[in-house]
This record gives sequence, structure tokens and C-alpha cells, in this order.
Amino acid sequence: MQLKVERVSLNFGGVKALSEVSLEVAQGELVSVIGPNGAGKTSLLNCISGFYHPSAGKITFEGHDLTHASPHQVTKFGIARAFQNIELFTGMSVLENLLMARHTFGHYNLLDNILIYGRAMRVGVENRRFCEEIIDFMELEPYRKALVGDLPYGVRKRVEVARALALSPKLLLLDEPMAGMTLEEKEDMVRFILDIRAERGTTIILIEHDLGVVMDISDRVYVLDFGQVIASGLPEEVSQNPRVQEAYVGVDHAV
Amino acid sequence: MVDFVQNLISGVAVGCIYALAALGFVLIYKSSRVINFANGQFIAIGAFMAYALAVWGKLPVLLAALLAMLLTAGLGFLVERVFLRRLVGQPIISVIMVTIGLASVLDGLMYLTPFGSGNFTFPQFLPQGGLSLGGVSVSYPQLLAIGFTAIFLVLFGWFFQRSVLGVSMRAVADDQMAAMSVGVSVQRVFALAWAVAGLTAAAAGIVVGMVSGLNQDGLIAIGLAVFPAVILGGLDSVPGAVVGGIIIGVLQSFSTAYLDGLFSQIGLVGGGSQYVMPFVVLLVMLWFKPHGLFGTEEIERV
Amino acid sequence: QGRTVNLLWSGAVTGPTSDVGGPYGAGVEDYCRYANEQKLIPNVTLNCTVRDDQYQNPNTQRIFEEALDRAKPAIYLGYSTGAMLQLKPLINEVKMPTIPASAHIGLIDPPNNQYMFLPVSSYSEQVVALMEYINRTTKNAKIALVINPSPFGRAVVDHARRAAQRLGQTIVDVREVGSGNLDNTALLRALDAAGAQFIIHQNVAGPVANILKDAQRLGLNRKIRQMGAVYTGGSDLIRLAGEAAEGFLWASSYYTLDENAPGINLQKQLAQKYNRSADILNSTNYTAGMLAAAIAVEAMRRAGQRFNGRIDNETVYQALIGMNGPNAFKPGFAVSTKAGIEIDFTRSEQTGAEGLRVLEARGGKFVPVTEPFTSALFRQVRNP
Amino acid sequence: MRNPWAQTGNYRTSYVQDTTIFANYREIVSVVLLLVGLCILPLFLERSQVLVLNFILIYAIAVLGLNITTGYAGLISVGQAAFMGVGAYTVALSAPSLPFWLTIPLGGFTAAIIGFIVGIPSLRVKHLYLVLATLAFQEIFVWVVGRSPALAQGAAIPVEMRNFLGLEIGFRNHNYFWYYVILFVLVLMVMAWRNLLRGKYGRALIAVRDNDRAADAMGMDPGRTKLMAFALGAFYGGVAGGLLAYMQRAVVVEEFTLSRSVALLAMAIVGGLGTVVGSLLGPAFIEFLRLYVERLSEWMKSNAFIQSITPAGVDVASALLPLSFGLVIVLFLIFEPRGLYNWWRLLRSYFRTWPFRY
Amino acid sequence: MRPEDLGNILLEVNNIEVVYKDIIQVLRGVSLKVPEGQITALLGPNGAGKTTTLRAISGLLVPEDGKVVSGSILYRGENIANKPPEQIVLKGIVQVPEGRRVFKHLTVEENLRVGAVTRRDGAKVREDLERIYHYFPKLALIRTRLAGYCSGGEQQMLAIGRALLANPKLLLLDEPSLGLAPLLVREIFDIVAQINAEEGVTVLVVEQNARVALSVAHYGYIMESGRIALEGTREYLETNPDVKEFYLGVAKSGGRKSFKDVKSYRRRKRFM
Ligand SMILES: Nc1ncnc2c1ncn2[C@@H]1O[C@H](COP(=O)(O)OP(=O)(O)OP(=O)(O)O)[C@@H](O)[C@H]1O
Ligand SMILES: Nc1ncnc2c1ncn2[C@@H]1O[C@H](COP(=O)(O)OP(=O)(O)OP(=O)(O)O)[C@@H](O)[C@H]1O
Ligand SMILES: CC(C)C[C@H](N)C(=O)O
Ligand SMILES: [Mg+2]
Ligand SMILES: [Mg+2]
Repeated sequence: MQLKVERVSLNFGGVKALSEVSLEVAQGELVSVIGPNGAGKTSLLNCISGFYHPSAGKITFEGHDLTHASPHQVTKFGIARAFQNIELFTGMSVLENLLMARHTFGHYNLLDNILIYGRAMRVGVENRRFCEEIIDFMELEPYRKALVGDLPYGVRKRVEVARALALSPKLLLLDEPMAGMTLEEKEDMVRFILDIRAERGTTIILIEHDLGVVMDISDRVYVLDFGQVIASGLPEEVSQNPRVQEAYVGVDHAV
Repeated sequence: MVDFVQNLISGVAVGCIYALAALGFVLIYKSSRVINFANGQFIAIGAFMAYALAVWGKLPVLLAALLAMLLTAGLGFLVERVFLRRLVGQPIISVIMVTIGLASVLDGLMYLTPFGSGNFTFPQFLPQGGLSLGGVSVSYPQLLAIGFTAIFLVLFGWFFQRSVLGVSMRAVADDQMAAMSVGVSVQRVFALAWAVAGLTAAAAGIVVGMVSGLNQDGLIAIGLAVFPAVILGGLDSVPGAVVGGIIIGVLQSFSTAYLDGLFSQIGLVGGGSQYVMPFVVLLVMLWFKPHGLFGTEEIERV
Repeated sequence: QGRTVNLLWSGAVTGPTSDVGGPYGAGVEDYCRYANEQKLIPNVTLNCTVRDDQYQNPNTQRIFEEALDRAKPAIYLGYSTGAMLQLKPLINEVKMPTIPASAHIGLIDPPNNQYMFLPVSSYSEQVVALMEYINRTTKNAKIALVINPSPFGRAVVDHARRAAQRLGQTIVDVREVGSGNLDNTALLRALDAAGAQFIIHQNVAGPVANILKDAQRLGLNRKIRQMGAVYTGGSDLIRLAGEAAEGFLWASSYYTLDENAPGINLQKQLAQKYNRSADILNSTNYTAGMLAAAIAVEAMRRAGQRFNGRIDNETVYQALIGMNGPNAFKPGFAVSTKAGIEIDFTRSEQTGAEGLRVLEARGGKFVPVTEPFTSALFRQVRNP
Repeated sequence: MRNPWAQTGNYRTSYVQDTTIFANYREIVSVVLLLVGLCILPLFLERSQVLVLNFILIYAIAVLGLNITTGYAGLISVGQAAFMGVGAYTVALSAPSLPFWLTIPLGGFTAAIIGFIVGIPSLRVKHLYLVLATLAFQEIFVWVVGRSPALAQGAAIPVEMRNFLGLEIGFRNHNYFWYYVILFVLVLMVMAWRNLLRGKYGRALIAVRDNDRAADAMGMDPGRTKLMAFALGAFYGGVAGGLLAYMQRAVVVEEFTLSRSVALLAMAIVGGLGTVVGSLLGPAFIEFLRLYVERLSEWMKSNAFIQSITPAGVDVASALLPLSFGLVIVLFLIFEPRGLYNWWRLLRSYFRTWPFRY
Repeated sequence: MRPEDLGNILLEVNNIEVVYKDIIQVLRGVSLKVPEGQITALLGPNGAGKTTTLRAISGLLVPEDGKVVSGSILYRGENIANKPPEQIVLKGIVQVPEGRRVFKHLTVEENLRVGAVTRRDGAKVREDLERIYHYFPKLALIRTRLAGYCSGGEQQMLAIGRALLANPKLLLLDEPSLGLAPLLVREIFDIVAQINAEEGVTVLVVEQNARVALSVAHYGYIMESGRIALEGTREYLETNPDVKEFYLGVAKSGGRKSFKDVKSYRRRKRFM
């Protein structure tokens, strides 16, 4: 297993955001996490990506212990994420946002930086080329030099994913990348996600409320409720589970 | 023991002056996230106005004080109208810098009056001396400071927790756009905050005038002394301002009483630890409890 | 009428210590006007430049160098301790006779001290004199120093320590207190607990007044006698401290406004003529400014006389160091210890009026309680 | 943009082009001209005018530093003067035993170390709280110097350099000599500044200002970046302070107080935050403002009519400086928040397209 | 059928153009009508200008530095374009902003009370508060919790409740389903429908989730890049083939199409 989350618990004061959550993801898998609002999905991602540290339990990725790592350390192991409430560098262009993600790629020190010569220059050009490729891949060309703050919501969501990709991740964490999109835009995003997996072999954990999307593209699904895993398995299995129906889907299934 | 109690009481009295000065500061921060570097100037102007009304205008001291507080409130209102309002939505550094610029402008304006240089004594309307109990003494102006602070604390506490206007003031601090969406007039809230800040600053200035006389530099310096107090209490907490102010007052008193000797032993000549300890405490506080004793922590969720 | 000679004063008309600098600058200004009206320097128009440096050293430095480039003043009247100490090497290099408002002894101590002239005795001498005065009545006194948190305040500490040793006194504590001191209970109690019988202040009037008021409230005014050097006392202190100032001892070389001295009379006359407020008229700092200007004008007059109308920094310097013995200057602003001599300088003796008196606040006025004297002890402890 | 090969090559060159400081030859020429101009400028000026320039250039170095800490990393600092002080005192203590080309960088490094320490609270606190941390440092610095006998308790410590490679330095040429030294240092510091902000370390500064959580997720350690911002900004301050020590011939603590810190911040803002041009224009503007307001107030004092209409006890002339200083800050922030830099930009584009309007 | 046929026209937007920061033009002549007592839906892709339209109505362009530069917005016949938001609220138009925007550091109940800030009828406010708790029983359970720590659904309920306390005649909802789980989306829309039915509050709702929006709306507009592209009653829209394909996700064959099968080229919408 590439990622192992073992009996992780997380508390905020009295609130038990996660209790003994376990989850495993294999290399190349697309795993979805669903559950009602406040179930702890984002908290789980936050634990994996180092923003929160679990009060109990253990998280490992390819043998590295992530339990107490901070976000920038987690990134170095090859984990990238896109945020639920867009966290872009609003004052920068799309391209600059992606370049930020190349921060740790190619080493040069402060002195190289100040002299900008040789090493710093080579690294810079290499990173630029890489980012342009991703821009191309995510079809963001028209917005390359546009300030992120001025972009429509849907495009910003896409920039989020693109920026995460720029980290060359082995594991990509996507937190509701399709929220607030029309059907058509969702379809585009699904296509990107499937392409990412197909072309790069990236493992993906997806949080999404649109059950249509989740059921259609996931390899496996975990269902969280009140910080606990209440079901997991193949999409078909999970969607038949009565507990899931009750807690999440509700009577009107077809939203 | 008597010494200790006396130092404590004196510290509390001074602390109450800081608390008064801090209240207006906190109010502005609470509603608009602006750090007001011109607070000291407000304090000075309030005090000078009271002096001018009482001595030159020959008004009864209490009336003069009241009028001065209202006039300074007017000044606060004006400042918001003329300067701050134009900066809504600008980055925070701009807004801070504007208050710094404003401080300088107000300094200049004070030089246009005879108060610019020189010292003035406030007319005495309280009896000389003070209360004395078992060797512990408090002067009447100090009692006044304590009383003023208590009154303002209760008023403000009620205002922010109970009154709709107070709650919407906090709402504005949280999210201006959302507040507008339900019909809060953000501009009115800011204007009110600045006006009330002017009022409390003037109150502080008048008390200082009674305790220790008026001098522009001295009054403005109190504006600076307020910073450690508000950090200690939490930048946006009304009770925090009071508790922080009092702690800083006591800290200064205790530093002078018990610390100065220690400092000279490590080779720092001349004591005066009361000037530096508040800032040391400020740093320590920032490290261990960044939001002060009662400040609200930023709710940050990713 | 004839040529113009330049005189430069720069000091804090605004900013910190402007309560001193304001009246001081006014004194300089008024005396210059008077000198021109009276044609004190024959055939020469005196061009007095009074500039506000706001107590900021870069301003002082710029104003001074600008003057060197352009007006080329014959004499420079300086102001703050900090700026003067900083400019000392430059002043020495350009050989500019300088009369600072600050009476920091370091200004006339080597190195680079050749062109500095203090109009009256130094802060250190004032403090040592006060200690000697204490010694007249109280042996082995315990003394606390309360000083301004600046080079100005700190100027006196070492000399006071050495003097105490000679006198058998103890300096129980040295404390720095600046303006805006809201409450001095802890300070006074700590000094009391340390057994201090006397507090000597080296400060400006504001903080001292607050300490006096608190001492009175705490009933410590009987127990601890307070006193201070020249910038602590005067009409400002009385106005600020009211009756709490009663009994305060003040070391000063200047005459008070109640005395019938020629300088003081002139001061009253000029204040009226130039419409100065009562606060300025009553201020010792106004007297001090006038004295500095008077010395400068007199030196220029003599330089013109001695060197065929050549009035520049070199001749003025010569005039200054020749201002002694029968040539001493007696404008009547400061007390003197030697008959006929008020201000005298030599090449190596750069203090003007060496005499000083101790005055006591009584009934809202400072009245002298000693004859003018110089501190012999200070001369022993000045350079150990 | 469907053909990656054709495009990639193109990007590569365009990125290298992006990396160069100057967009075109015209800019190179104008920078060279500016430098030549600055080099010959003193030949036309009096000593005291050069002194004014020296102050401006020294402040420009300090403001450049502030533009790293505040302008780029967004960490508002009201302690830059104290960092200058650290540099100045380092110089004062080491000048007797070391040559100036060692003491000045040493001052920078000492300040950088202190800056690093002062920045530590930034690991925990954000935004406005941090302003107060720098305020605390500023106050503590002045206090400690004032109590330290080893630092003359804040009174003047002379810093003399009378001789450089056989060149006698005295009153006549002191200001000129230091003008060229300062100019040289400034040019170096500007180049370093520009390069820094074009590389990944500079980008990290901006990222942390913009969104430090996202920066964290991008593999940048926000804490380390903030500390670096403080250290770099302080380095500039320290170098400026070291130069100031030599230029003023002595170190006095009053040079390094809160009001100077505030003035530096004002210069940065009036000039235009985060720009080189602004770092030069800001100090120049503020210092010339000071100069001309001083002139004006002197004129007012000597003008009988103005004197006759001002009430007794009121000193209009002295009020002018704080008044104008404050007004300039306020007006700039309200009407031209991008500072003088923006004027300069507009002016430049005006000339570039002259005689056409756009 | 035209909107007039559904009831009195409460709000009429005539050909408005909106410009942000004096340079970015977003709306290029938008016109729409909101019939009184009905729910009107405004649909469209990202960046079409839906939020901007709502802001223009509620006056909330101000904090975004935007302006209505031409056209008019008539509310009961009175032009309210570019009026300050607090005046518009007083007239009875209240917007629930996109992304919930609750006051994070206030408790749930305090949030609600801020909603009543413009009201002078204090006694009635208490009553209304209970009514809100009746509609949203969840909120009653957490009235003392800080809003910042509430879950997304709770925050959305809170935002709507807060707006309702301002006593609106016309409620503007901006993407109430954003980020909410299906169960909650349903719940919230049901409550909106209930409030509309029981209290007669007119609603203009902006949504991406066309399916759920159309399930409660009486009339709908579809917006594309700053213009209204299509309008009609629910029945009309639900049967329009373009709407079916692009907004409701119904495959040509009739059933729901799978996301796995999305084609990798963009198709043109016919009505663009
Ligand atoms: N920083 C925090 N402080 C306090 N409580 C928190 C914090 N972050 C999350 N919580 C609480 O933890 C619980 C789980 O929240 P989380 O954001 O993980 O839910 P979620 O499943 O992602 O919901 P949604 O679908 O709305 O995004 C909630 O009750 C939330 O209030
Ligand atoms: N404050 C602003 N300044 C500049 N441009 C803006 C601003 N707000 C929105 N825009 C631009 O206006 C266009 C329309 O935005 P609007 O938010 O109205 O769209 P929307 O239809 O609500 O989209 P979404 O579904 O993403 O909320 C977008 O291109 C957006 O980038
Ligand atoms: C009158 C002044 C010379 C005194 C001042 N405080 C100083 O620096 O020294
Ligand atoms: Mg979530
Ligand atoms: Mg929208």
C-alpha cells in the first residue's frame, strides 16, 4: 500500500473530527471519500497533508511517517493537494502560481539566487518549461499571465489542480474540485482527473459530493460520518449500503 | 507587605489609565482591524481641549472635561470621515501608515496651539492628597482613573455582548461584505468606533492631566505604552484591554520596585526597567500566547 | 550698514525638550535683534539664524554643514548633548567656536574639545555642588540620583559617584526617569527603603514635578529632600508642581527674575518689547539663551575691535579665549564668584560662569540660600 | 499551443529573456546614464548638499531592506532603524581594529543575525501582531544601548577614518569620499535585491505574504522564509547603519529610534512599496520635503506680515514640518497608494510614446 | 409563458451593464423579471455574471469596486441601481452571499441577531428568531457555537436564516448548494420552497446545480457570458434539449450519462 492511515483520531476541543479512521490506498488507485458536511473529510486530508496532526494513530506514505510532518515536509515526499476553499496566490498570475510549486525542484542556494548565474538560471528555465507543460495539459493557456484573483471561480479551481500537479506528486489529494460547477464544467474536470491518472499514474484521493461523479470514476469509496468510516468498498457496494443511504444520499437519490 | 500592597495599588491606578487609553484602541481594532498609531495624539488633544475649556474658557472642570470628550469624539468621527473611509479595502499596511501620518498631522496641529511645547497643570478640582489606609495611599485622581475605567468597562461590555449595534460592530470586523448584505452600514460602524475611541482617549488624557500634568510628549508616550497592554489582553478584547492595562501598570510599578536593582547587577546601568519590561512581556506573550489573554484566535480552516 | 556677520543657533524649537529649546531659541533671537538695534558690533550687521533641528542629529549636522558652506558663521550656538557630542570632532576640525546649550562636561573634555565653551558650570559641577551643600548640614548622607534616560541625564553619574566617595556619602541608587511618569510611588518607596535622605535630579522639569507631587502625597517630602541641576528647576517646576515644589533645592548659575541684575532687567525689557509670553519671560531657559547670545555677540565685537574688523571663526575664537581677567565679560545674567568677573574663558578653561548658587523654592519662588560658589571638589573629581 | 515542441523552445528563450534585468537596450542605456549622472553629480554640489545626498542614499539602502521585509514578505516592521543601529554599533566597536570594507559587511551580518532572532515571533504570529513585535524590538534596542556602559550608554562613540589608501580624508572631502562609497554599496545592494526577487527565494517571500498556508503546501517552509525576510531586511539595515556611522563620524543612539523607523516606513510607502525606484525616490522625496519645508518655515519666520497675523505663543513655522510630513503620507496613501514609483512609470511611458498620448 | 403571467413583477432588471474597477465589464445588457411570490432561478456556467447580477440588485457591488453603468433596476417601480446596500435591505431585498460568509467569530445566535440590525420592531425579532429555529431546528441546537466551527451545511442554513431575519420581501440566494452534501442540498431547497410557500417571500436563486434549482423554481433564466441566453418556465426549461444536455446531464438516450464517457472535445452550445 502506498498510503496507510491507521486508526487516526483528531479532536478540536470537544469536537471529535476523526475517530480511529483507517484508510489504505494503493499506487495508482483513485479513491473517493464521501460523507455529509462536517463528517471529517477535509480534516482527514489535512492530517495527511500535514496541516493537522492527529492526536492518535499513524499515517505513512511509502514508508515515510507523516504523522508529525508539516505541510512542506509532506510535499517533499510527493504528496500534493488542492484546497476546498481555493487557496491560491491571488496577487500572482497563473504561471507564477505554478512556478511557486516548483520551489523545491532543482537546488540552488541564496547566494546563487542573488548572483543569478549558472545554476539558478538553469533551474529556473527547467521549471518554467515544466509549468508550461502543465498549463498546456490543463488547458489554461488563455489565462497564463492573468491574475488569479480576477479569474472566474471555475478556472481558479482548475488552477488549484494545476498547481498541485506542478509539484510532480505521486499522490494527489483533491478536495471537492468540482464544487460550484455546472455539469459541463464537471465533465471537463473529470476528464482532467482521468487523464492525470492515465498519463502520469498518479494516485488520487478525491473528496466530492456529486455522487454521480464519485460512483462513475472511483476505484474504491470510503464513507465518513461523524468522523468515522461507516462504509468502504467498490462504488456499487457502497451505494447499496443502507447506512450510507440514510446518512448521506437521502431519499432523493438522484441529485 | 505594605510596600507590596502600595506598589500594587499604584500600579493598578496607572494601569487603569492605560486601560482607558487602550479601550478606544481596541474598539477601532475590533471593528475595522486598524491599529491606530494616532491614539496618543487623541489622548493629548482630549486633554488639551479640556484644559483650554477649563482654564481659558473658564468652564467648570467637570463640564469642560465632558465637552472635551465630546469634541474629541467629534474629531475621531471627522478623522474617519475624511481619511479612513477612503481606505476601505486597501491593504492593512496602508491603513496603519495612514494612522501614523495622521499622528504626525495632529502633532503639527498641536504645534499651532500654545500646547505644542511646554508643560501645563490641570486645574485642581479634586482635593489634594488622597485616601490613605493602613499606610497605603491612593490619590484622588488615581481613584478617578479607576472609577472611569470601571464605568467604561461595564458600558463597553454591555454594548458588545448585548446591543445589536455592538454585535454588528463585531460582525463588521469579521466580514464587511456579509455585514453589508444584511443592511449594516459599515461606514456608520466605523465612524462610531472612531468617535467612541476619541471619547475614551480624551477621558484617558484628562485623567493623565489630573494625575501628572500636561505635556505633549508625555501624553503621546501613553499611546505607545498601550501597545503592550493590548497585546497582553488581546487586541480585540474589551476586558482584555482593561486587564492588560492593569497588568502593565502593575508590572511597571513592580519593575521599579524590585527589578531595577537586578538590572544594575548585570551591568545595565540606571534601572528604568519599567520602560522596557512591558515590551519584553509583549514579546514573551507573542510567543506563548499570540492572541493575548482574551483575544479571539483567527479561525483558519483550509 | 557695513558688513554682515553670521551667527547660527540650531536647537529643538519643536520635538523633544522643546520646552527648553523654545525659550532658549527665543532668547538667542531676541538678544540678536537687540544687538542689531543697539549696534553692539560697530559697522556690522549681525545676521542671526535661528533654526529648528527638532532634536534630530542629522538635522543639526546638516544645518551646521550648510552654514559652513554658505553663511560661514563666526560662531555657532549649539544645543543638545547628543548632537554636540557627535559634532565635536567636526567642530574641532573646522575650528568653529561653539557655545552649546548642553552643559555636558564631556563637551569640554578632551579629545576634540578645543572650540567648545560652556556659558555656565557643567551639569556635573552643579550636582557635585549640591552634594557639597548637603554635606554642610548632613554628614555621610545617603543620596539617590534620578536622571533623564539620555546622555544628558547620564552625564553626571560618574562624577557624583566619585564626589560621594570623597565626601563620605553613599549613592544608594541611580534611576532613570523620563517624561510621562504617571506614578512614582514605587520609585519613591524603593529609594526610601534604600535609605535615601536626598534625591538629586538631573532632568527636565516635567518628570521632577511629578516626583515631587507624589512625594508630597506619600508624605515622603519631609523625609527625603529633593534637589536638582539647572534644567530641573525654575518657574516651570513651580508652575507644574505647585506647593509640592516647596523646599526643592536648585543649583543654577543664573540670576532669578526677582533679582536686580542688568541682564535680568534687559531680559524683562526685551520680552516686553518683542511681545514674549509670560511663560517665556519667566523661563530660565530664556535667560540662558540670552546669555549664550550675549557672549557670542561680545566675542564678535571684540574680535572686530582687535582684528581690524575681521570677524570670523578664528578671530572670534581668539576673542573668546582672551575673555578673562580684566577682559572678562559681565552681562549680568549669571552670578559670579570673583568681583568683576562673570564670564571668563581661557585656552584651557572653557567654562564661563563658574559660580553657582543653591536656590530653594519658598512660597512659589526660588530664592538663593547660598552665596555664589564654585565647587572645589568637582575640580578634584573631574579627571580622576 | 498544441505543438509542445515548437512552443517549448520558444518559452525557453522567452524565459531567459524574462530573467534578464532589463527589457531592452533603452533601459540599459538609461540606467548607465543615471549611474554616470550620479557619479558626476557631487562635482556640482557643495559639501552640505552632498551630505543631504548621503543621507538619502543611506536611507535608500535601509528602505530597500524594508522593502524585502515589508514590501515583499508583507511583514510590517517598525524596527528598521534599530537594525541600522545594530550595524552602526558593530561598526563603532570594530572600526578601530578593522578596515571599513570589512566592518560594514560585518555590521550587515550582525544585524542579519539579530533580525533572524527578532523574526522568531513571526513563526507564531501574523499580521498586525507582528508589527508590535518589531515595535518591541525597537524599544528594547534603544533601552539596552542606553544602559550599556560598553556602548557609551547611547552617547557618541566616535568612528574615525582619516586615511584611505594614502588619501587623506578630512572635512574638505569627507562627504564626497563617503558619497562614492555609499553609491558603490547601493549599486551592489540594488543588484542583489533585483536578483533575489527574481529567483525562487524572492518568489517564496511573495508567496508567504500572499497565502502562507498555500506556500506551506507548495513545499516552502513559511517560518524559514519569514526569518529569511527578516534577516535580509535587517542586513540591508545594518549596512546602512554602518555607512551612517562612518558618514556621521560617530554613533549616537538617537539616530536609531522609533521615529526614524517610522520615517523609513513612510519613505518606503511614499516611494512605492516593493520597488527599487521607489526605494530611491521615497527617501529623496521625504528628505527634500524636510529641507524645503524648513526653508519655508524660516521664510515665514522672517516675514513680518505672517508674524503679525499669527497669535502670540503660536509657532506656525515649527508646525509645518510634522504637518507636511503627515499630510504627504496620508495624501499619498489615499490618492496614490502605489507611490512615486507610479508617477515615474507614467512619466516614463509618456516619454516612450511621445508625442502620442498612449 | 412570460414572467408577467406568473404574478406581479416585483423586480425588473433592464438592460444593465456592470463594470468592475472601472475597466472590467462583466454584464453586457442583462434583463430579467422576478414575479412576486415565486421562485426564480438564474443558471449559468462559471463566470457568466450571475453573482454580479445579484450584487447589482442588492447594492453589494460597492465593496467589490463595481458599478452599474447603464440600465435600471426597478423594484416596485423604483430604480434602486447603485443605491447603498443598507437602503436596499430596508426596502426588503436581502442577499445571501456566495460562499456562506457567516461571521466566524460570532455565535450562531449572534449571527442571526445581526440579521435584524435594520429592524426597529424588537419584540417581533424574538418571535422571528423562534420561527427561524423552527425552520432550521439544527440551528437551535447549536445556538451558542461559534459560527466559524460549524459545518458547511449549518453555515448555509445560518446564512439563510440571518437573511430571513432582515424580513425580506425578496430573497437573493447565491449558490446555496455550494459544497453541500446531497442530503443537505435537498433539505435547504425544501426549506426555501417551504418559506416561499408559507411566507410568500419572493426568491431569486442563482445555482450551478440546475437540477435541484429547477425542481423548486417557477421560472428560470440561463445566463452565458454576461447575457441572458434563454428563459422560460420550469417546464419549458426542463424539456429544452440544450438545457437537458448541458445542465441536467441527460444523455441523448434519455438516461443519465456516465462521467466515464465524457468526450474529450468541447461541443458548442447551440444557443450561444
Ligand atoms: N480548525 C478547526 N477548529 C475547530 N474545529 C474544526 C476545525 N477544522 C474542522 N473542525 C471541525 O471538525 C469537523 C469536521 O470538519 P471537516 O471540515 O473535516 O468536514 P468535511 O467533511 O470536510 O465537511 P465539508 O463537506 O463541509 O467540507 C467539523 O465539525 C468542523 O467543525
Ligand atoms: N471584484 C471583481 N473584480 C474584477 N472582476 C470580477 C470581480 N468579481 C467578478 N469578476 C469577474 O466577473 C466575471 C463574472 O463573475 P461572477 O462572479 O458574476 O460570475 P458567476 O456567474 O457568479 O460565476 P460563479 O459561478 O463562478 O460564481 C468573472 O469573469 C469574474 O472574474
Ligand atoms: C537643553 C538641552 C541642552 C538639554 C537636553 N535635554 C540635552 O540633550 O542635553
Ligand atoms: Mg471539507
Ligand atoms: Mg457566483
